Amino acid sequence: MLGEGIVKGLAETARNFLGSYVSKDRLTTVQYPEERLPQIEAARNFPFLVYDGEDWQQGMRCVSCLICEKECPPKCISIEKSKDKKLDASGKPQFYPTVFNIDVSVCMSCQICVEVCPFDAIKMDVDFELSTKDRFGDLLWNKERLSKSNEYYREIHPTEAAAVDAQLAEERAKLEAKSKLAAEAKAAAAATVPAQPAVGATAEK
Amino acid sequence: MTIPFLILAAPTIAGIAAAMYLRNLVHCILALTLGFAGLAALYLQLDAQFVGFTQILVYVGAVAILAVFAIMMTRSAGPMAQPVFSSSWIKGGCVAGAVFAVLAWAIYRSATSLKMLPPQPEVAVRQIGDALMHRFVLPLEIMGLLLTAALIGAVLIAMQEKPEMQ
Amino acid sequence: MTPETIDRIFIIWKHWLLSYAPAGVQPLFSALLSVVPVLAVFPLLFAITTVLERKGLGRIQNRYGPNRVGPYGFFQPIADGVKSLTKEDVVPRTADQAVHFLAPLLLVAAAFLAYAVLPVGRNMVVANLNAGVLFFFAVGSLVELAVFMAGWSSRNKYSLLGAMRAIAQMISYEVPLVLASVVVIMAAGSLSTVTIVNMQASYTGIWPHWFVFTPWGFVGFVLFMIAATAEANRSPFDLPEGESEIVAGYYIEYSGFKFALFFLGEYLGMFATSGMAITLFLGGWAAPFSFLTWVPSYFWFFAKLLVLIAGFIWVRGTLPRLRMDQLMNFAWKFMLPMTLLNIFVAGTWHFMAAGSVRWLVCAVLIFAPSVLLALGLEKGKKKIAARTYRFAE
Amino acid sequence: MSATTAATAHFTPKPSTDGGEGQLLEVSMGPQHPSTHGVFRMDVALDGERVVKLKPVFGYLHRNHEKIAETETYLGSMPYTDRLDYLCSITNNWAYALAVEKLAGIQVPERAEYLRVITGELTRLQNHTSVIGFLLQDMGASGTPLMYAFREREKVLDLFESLTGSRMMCNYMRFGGCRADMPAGWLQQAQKVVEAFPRFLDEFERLLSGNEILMARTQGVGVLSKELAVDAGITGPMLRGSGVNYDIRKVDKYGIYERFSFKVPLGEHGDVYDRYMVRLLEMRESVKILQQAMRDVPPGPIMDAKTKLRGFRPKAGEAYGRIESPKGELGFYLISDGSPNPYRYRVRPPSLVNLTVLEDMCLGQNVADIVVILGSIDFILGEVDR
Repeated sequence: MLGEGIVKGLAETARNFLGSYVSKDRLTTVQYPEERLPQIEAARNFPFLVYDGEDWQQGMRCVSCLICEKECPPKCISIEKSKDKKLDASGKPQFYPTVFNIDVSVCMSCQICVEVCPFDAIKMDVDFELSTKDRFGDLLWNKERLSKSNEYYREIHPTEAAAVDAQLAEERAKLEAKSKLAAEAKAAAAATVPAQPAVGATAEK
Repeated sequence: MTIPFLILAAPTIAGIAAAMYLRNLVHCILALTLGFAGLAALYLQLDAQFVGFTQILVYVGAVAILAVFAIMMTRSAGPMAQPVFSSSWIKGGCVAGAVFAVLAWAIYRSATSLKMLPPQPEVAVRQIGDALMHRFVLPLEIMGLLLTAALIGAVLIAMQEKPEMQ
Repeated sequence: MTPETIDRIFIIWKHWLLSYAPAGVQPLFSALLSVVPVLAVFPLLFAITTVLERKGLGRIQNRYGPNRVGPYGFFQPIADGVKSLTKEDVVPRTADQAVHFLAPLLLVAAAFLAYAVLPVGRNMVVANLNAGVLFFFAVGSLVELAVFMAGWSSRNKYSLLGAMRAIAQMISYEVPLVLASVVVIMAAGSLSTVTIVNMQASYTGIWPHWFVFTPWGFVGFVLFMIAATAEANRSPFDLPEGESEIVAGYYIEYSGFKFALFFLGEYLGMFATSGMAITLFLGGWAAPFSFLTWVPSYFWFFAKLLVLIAGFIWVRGTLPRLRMDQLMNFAWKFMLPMTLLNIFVAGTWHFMAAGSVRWLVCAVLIFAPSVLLALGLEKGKKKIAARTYRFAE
Repeated sequence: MSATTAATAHFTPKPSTDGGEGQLLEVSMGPQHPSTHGVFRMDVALDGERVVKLKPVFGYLHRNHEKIAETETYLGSMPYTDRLDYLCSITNNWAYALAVEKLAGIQVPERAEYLRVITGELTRLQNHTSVIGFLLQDMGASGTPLMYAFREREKVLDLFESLTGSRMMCNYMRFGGCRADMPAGWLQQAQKVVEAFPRFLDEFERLLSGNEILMARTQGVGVLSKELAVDAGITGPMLRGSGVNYDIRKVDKYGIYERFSFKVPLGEHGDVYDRYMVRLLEMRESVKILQQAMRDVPPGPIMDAKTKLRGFRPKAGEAYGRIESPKGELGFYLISDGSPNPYRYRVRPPSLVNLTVLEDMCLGQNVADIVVILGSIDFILGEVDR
């Protein structure tokens, strides 16, 4: 019968019209600036550099190995490696980036820099409100702006951060054991064999 | 010759004149429509509501639209290349003058003969219907038959395209 | 104040204002006092309708709709108005400037003219014309001209296509529109809208004598509303605009305030045809039950109008658009025969004695052919049917 | 000339070239047109409203994808594949991962295979919902079906976000597995979405499948014959809508698809309605696959332990990996010369191949049918232009 399907469709829209007043399941809109969806843990939007401790310059994990710069598909990372070494959070002398810039407008949030980083120094942030009125200056983020504390990392990605912290702690413990062993060996061998450099131990992972 | 009549007659004449002299065909038709509308207003001024509204419905709503449609479908709507005055304008003028003379004579004659009649009461639609159904039923039927024949003819002309399409 | 006074309040005000005018200009002043409210009320209704439509469509689509300007977003039309007034008025260089300028004006003027014969309340009509219904359809045909002017003068192919579609559609649906209202004119024996409403404003018990409560009246009303939807270019007959096909149709090259005028004209046309449907079939300003007659008559008119508008919104939120040839088929192969048949049924009703037999005969007379016609449409050259599908393992 | 549309050019109707009586109106639909699904242009010649010539013009979105991939590492191309068909990034990832795995001979762990099937079929669900929504939008249904479709699609996208971190650019697969395991509670959430999905399909069918206007608009419109479909290399729901039983999930049985029981819906007439219905029915089958996969998903690792992420160098050779993406056969052809970058990288995009029959389907139809046919092809310009 002509019109049957039309009537059925009208009934369906009427049901949705009324349903949108009673059922939250139907009216899924979130009034964005006032309301927000709960933050999803796995969300990724833009990388940041993790630092341990209080001081971002002191605790920066990045050792300027340039792997992320090389692996970044759209090549949005630019790093300049330092000439000298500086003590990191665990008290080892390391290279550090004198310049670490990421271009927000080029980055495609693919997370490959995070995956390839051997030092767990770069992670993905969940903050998505990055828009700015300054087209050029504000979209190129420097080292200072990129740095965020490990506490912040634990806050936004608790599960992932716990795993990373555990792994780092394990590595550190291994390292300490190794250096203790080495120190003992050194003591035993009375400085005949030089101790293994610490950097190599971490990079082997 | 009252002032309202002049106010209504001026755009009517102007519209019809523009329909003749404008170069763009679509402009001509729009001007002609103005003329039709002015004519309808004149009918209304004479208290002939039914005729006035029918004038708008048929001439503005149908005839003008039909002409417009024909132009839209058949030719580019740009201005014509020929001059406005055709080469045989004298002949045309003669024909127009003759028609005008006949009409003027007829109107003059009827005007003198009708002058004596008392003013007619407003004609109700019901009366028109009655007249059509009783006194003028034969002409009405003949018109209906003619239009039906025209309709069938139009359908037949339109039908011929079909085998080509498939 | 008694209910009668409230019902007559606008007329009382008019007379009161009129008493201050000098005798010489009284007719002019009286006309002005009748016209100005129409020019004020219906654009206001347009503003309200745009919000209602967007919010209604939003709810149908499980969204909120506009809710940022003012309480519940009800000041949205003000924001829209400011926006359209401050926008640049772009006229294409190749456009026919004069015609391009005149088209929206003509459209709105024609739409407003139609309100002259709509009785919005008891004794509330701008002009009680003897041939009111005819006047309504006559000025309605002016809209086509405006649409053509807009489409042609823009010098854009989409707008030309849109204008061709619009004119073809309006001409085709004007025929069933007029024929559907003929049954009422037959029953009322008058072309005057006031007389038609007065005939419906009586009651048997609590039930009103609206024409929609007869077989021919009901079918006529449905057919009239379908044709009115097409006349107003509303979904599912919104081909002249055809957003997804010809972008915006005949007003593609209009911007700013002229675009707003088109919008206004379109909605005014919709209100006018709805108002005519109310006048012809739904008893105009008459109350739906005899015990509700104390409510002012104009309230009932606008209440009915809003109900019909809601129906338009509902249909728009549900149905996809027809195609041009299907639209034409529907007009000429279903609407036209049905309206003609309806006239025949109305005549039969007129000559049969009142009672259930008359009801039965007329219902059968109208129902059986409509099913046949619908089947003819469905089983035409291209059969339309639900299908079953096979599955491969 | 107005900037709003390109249609103002060549205003004067040209004389017909096909010897017919009428005059042709040349309309340039697009690149800015509401229904071209991106920047796509069609040079259409109309006789009245009938289409007599249609020339698709594309390339507006060309971004050198294949050449860029040759300068990237194998891993670096993975996020770029997301952007091919941006509605279904996961299946793009899958096809690319499959090609690389073939090239390097990598085994994928069991759990990762299940994850791939689950995410891949979820992708199919969300792609088909949005395609049907867009199709009806093009038909002029003023957004209602599209909004219902998007309401359901959001639920799938929420799942994607909590699994992969992004709603659309998932970048989820890696050579030898998947990037992230299911977080706690994800499987239950996904099961809930999948269980509720048939209810949405029912609602959708009540809303429009039986609608006379929809049937009139789609039945017998844009007919694609079986022979032409096969000759033109059409794949996916379009091919099955024309009645050819060809589904790479059944033909290749890639991944672990031979473990699931599901059927392949086939059309008969090859018109728009068949393509629409085939997609609806395919979603129901996808729900079946998802239910089986979610029931059986085993514990275990999600990445092949032997595959390195960094410094990935497959041995010299070539490989072609293909899957049944929601749009059709999506294939990646790779040649390796042993270096970290592919020597040659080529995409076989279903959108482009399916688009090639556009003119054949549109000729003789109405101008309003063009957008409906276009909508029923289901193409994404990101994949067509690459």
